[in-house]
Amino acid sequence: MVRTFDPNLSLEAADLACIRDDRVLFEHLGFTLATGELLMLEGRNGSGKTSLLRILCSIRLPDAGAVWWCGEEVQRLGPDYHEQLSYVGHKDGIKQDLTPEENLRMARALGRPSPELDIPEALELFGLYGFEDVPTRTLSAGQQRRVALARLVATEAPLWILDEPFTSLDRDGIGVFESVMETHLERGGMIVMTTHHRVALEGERVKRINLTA
Amino acid sequence: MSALSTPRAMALLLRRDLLLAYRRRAELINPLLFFVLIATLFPLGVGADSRLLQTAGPGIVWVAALLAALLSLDSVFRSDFEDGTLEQLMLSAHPVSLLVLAKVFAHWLVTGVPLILVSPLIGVLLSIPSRAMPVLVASLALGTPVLSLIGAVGVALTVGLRRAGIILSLLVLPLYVPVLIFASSAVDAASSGLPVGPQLYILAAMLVAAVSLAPVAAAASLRVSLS
Amino acid sequence: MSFQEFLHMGGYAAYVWTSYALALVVLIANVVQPLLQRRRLFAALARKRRRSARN
Amino acid sequence: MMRFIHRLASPKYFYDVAGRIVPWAGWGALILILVGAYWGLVEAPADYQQGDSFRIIYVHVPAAWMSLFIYVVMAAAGAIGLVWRIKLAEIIAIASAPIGASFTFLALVTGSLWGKPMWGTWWVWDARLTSELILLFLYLGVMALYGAVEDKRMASRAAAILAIVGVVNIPIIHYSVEWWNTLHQGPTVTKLDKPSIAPEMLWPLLIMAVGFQLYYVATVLMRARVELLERERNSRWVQELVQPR
Repeated sequence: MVRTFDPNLSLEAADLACIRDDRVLFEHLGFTLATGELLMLEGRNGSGKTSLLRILCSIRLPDAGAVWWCGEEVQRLGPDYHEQLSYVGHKDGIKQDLTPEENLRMARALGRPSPELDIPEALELFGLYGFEDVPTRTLSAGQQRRVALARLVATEAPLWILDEPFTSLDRDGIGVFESVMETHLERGGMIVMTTHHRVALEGERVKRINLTA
Repeated sequence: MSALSTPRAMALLLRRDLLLAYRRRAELINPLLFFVLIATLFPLGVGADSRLLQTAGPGIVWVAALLAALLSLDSVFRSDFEDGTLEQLMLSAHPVSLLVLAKVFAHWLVTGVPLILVSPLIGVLLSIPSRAMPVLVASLALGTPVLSLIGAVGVALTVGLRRAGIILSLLVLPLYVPVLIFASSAVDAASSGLPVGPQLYILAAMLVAAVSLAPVAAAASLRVSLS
Repeated sequence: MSFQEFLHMGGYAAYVWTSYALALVVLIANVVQPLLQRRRLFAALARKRRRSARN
Repeated sequence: MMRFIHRLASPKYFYDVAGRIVPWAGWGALILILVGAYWGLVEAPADYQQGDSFRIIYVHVPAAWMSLFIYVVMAAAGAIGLVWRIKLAEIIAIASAPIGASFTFLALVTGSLWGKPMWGTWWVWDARLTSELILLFLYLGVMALYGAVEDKRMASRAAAILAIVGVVNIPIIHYSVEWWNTLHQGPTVTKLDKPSIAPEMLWPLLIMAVGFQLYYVATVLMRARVELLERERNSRWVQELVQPR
């Protein structure tokens, strides 16, 4: 029996603005995301997608507006909000000198460990079986990306915030990660992501925001 | 499954940083060499008169320790910033200030403790009398953690900058002045056989203050640097 | 007290007058600098406006 | 009251109000400084020990006071800006730094100019001069950090944190330097300390001090206004200000 997340979770943003080097990237941006929904951010390079993701993570302060998690402002929640989210950014966020297993162990220490998958299972899911005890620096870029993505399933967070997760993945890797996202949404998880790939997820649960428009 | 307790996460982070330092152990020796090198250069510059060295010795050891600490500071957050693990730390379920404390402690263990261990050797080179050696070691044991903690705030403020080195020293060195004054005066007093209690107590008080305040300031600084 | 004596400052003229002159320079510099910066900014903004008006 | 604060926090309103305060503070400062300088240079009697060289006090001491005062203001404004995210407080903090640094510089150089006839050398590791020198480094650190970070909003928050760290450290630094001084100097005559001062010497000092305060108010607002324009250059009110329709 697969555990599902609390169905009352929600991520809400209102009136967000981001100004960078006195250029307005976006303003008056808002959305609501409920459980089981995916939010796709689209837009040209430099349209502020990464900045928006970082605002949603609470790494960056918005120049106006606010983000709420279940009705509470995320800046005020702090670690209580971070516990609910996993972020995979431009940078993989893994240590080159550590093995994939050690990297995932640290990720589990910082967040909430997944009760369903242990570390070898998470690595196996991403086709890294047999690589768990070599230094990550010896792996290819695509494999390193897989380690970063394995963090998502090795920990248990309802909200995933992903910045171009498909970068340097091969077709097989893309397929694996799409099915992982599918499972996450079915469990009642939420995803906010940017990508230039066409994603095989469709339907009502996929929302889109175009920042260029 | 709920999140680990914060002390457990801190312990794991400490372990991770020590492991990383161990895997790059060739780099560990550099600040230490720097420390010894400065202490060797001073007598060559000012002359090897043992009376002169005795009066200047405590100050030289401490200035050398200060510079060695400064040199090694950049590594507290730099590599974590570059590979994105710092973001992951900021987004953890634990208070960032405590994770910072664990990181600084790890950094002190691999850069500060070796300085303390070789300091008697430097003391001999600078003709510090042997009765002052315990005080020299004690002053370093109390003082170098303060240097690491204050330094961490400076590094946290400059970690996003491309050329951080010179600015870092401008930010951090003035704040090191009290440690320098009390620590070298303790060693000085000990070599002339005077009581050193007050200086060491003040250093201990600075350590307590730095442990409680610096991680909070460093966490706030990291939040600014990453945004 | 004559003006000569005043300028002489009891033999400390160099120190006293240098101090006051320096104070004057510093005080004026702090007023002039923002004024210059303001002028530069206005010029830059006007340039930008002309550029965007042409397009 | 809250409404007033709220209105003051609006950039355009602040810009206008500050613009109205600047001339008053500026002219007031000019008058007070002129009166203080005249009184100090001409009216006040020469010191029976130091002769006329003591007249440097009327620049040195107010500048030293201001250097500390401005640092505290800068840290307080920085803290307000950080905690309540008030942009204007950030701007006040960062506009204070160069003014404070120049007062610190002035205090240092005049201290040295005063020390030369008194001690016979340009520089003595006197407690106050040493603290002042470290304070100058603290100011320069804040300014260098602000200049090095490209995103100005981020830069002012970083500088604010540094200023707060500095302000916590200033008493410790001051105390340790003083302690160090008594240790190494022995009973040197600390000429810069004046246990008692004749009232006819004190009055010009106080007038100068108030004049410097007003001067600070005027210049910090001038700087803050320019800084505000630069940061808000794309907003409508700045556009209208530059080229009214």
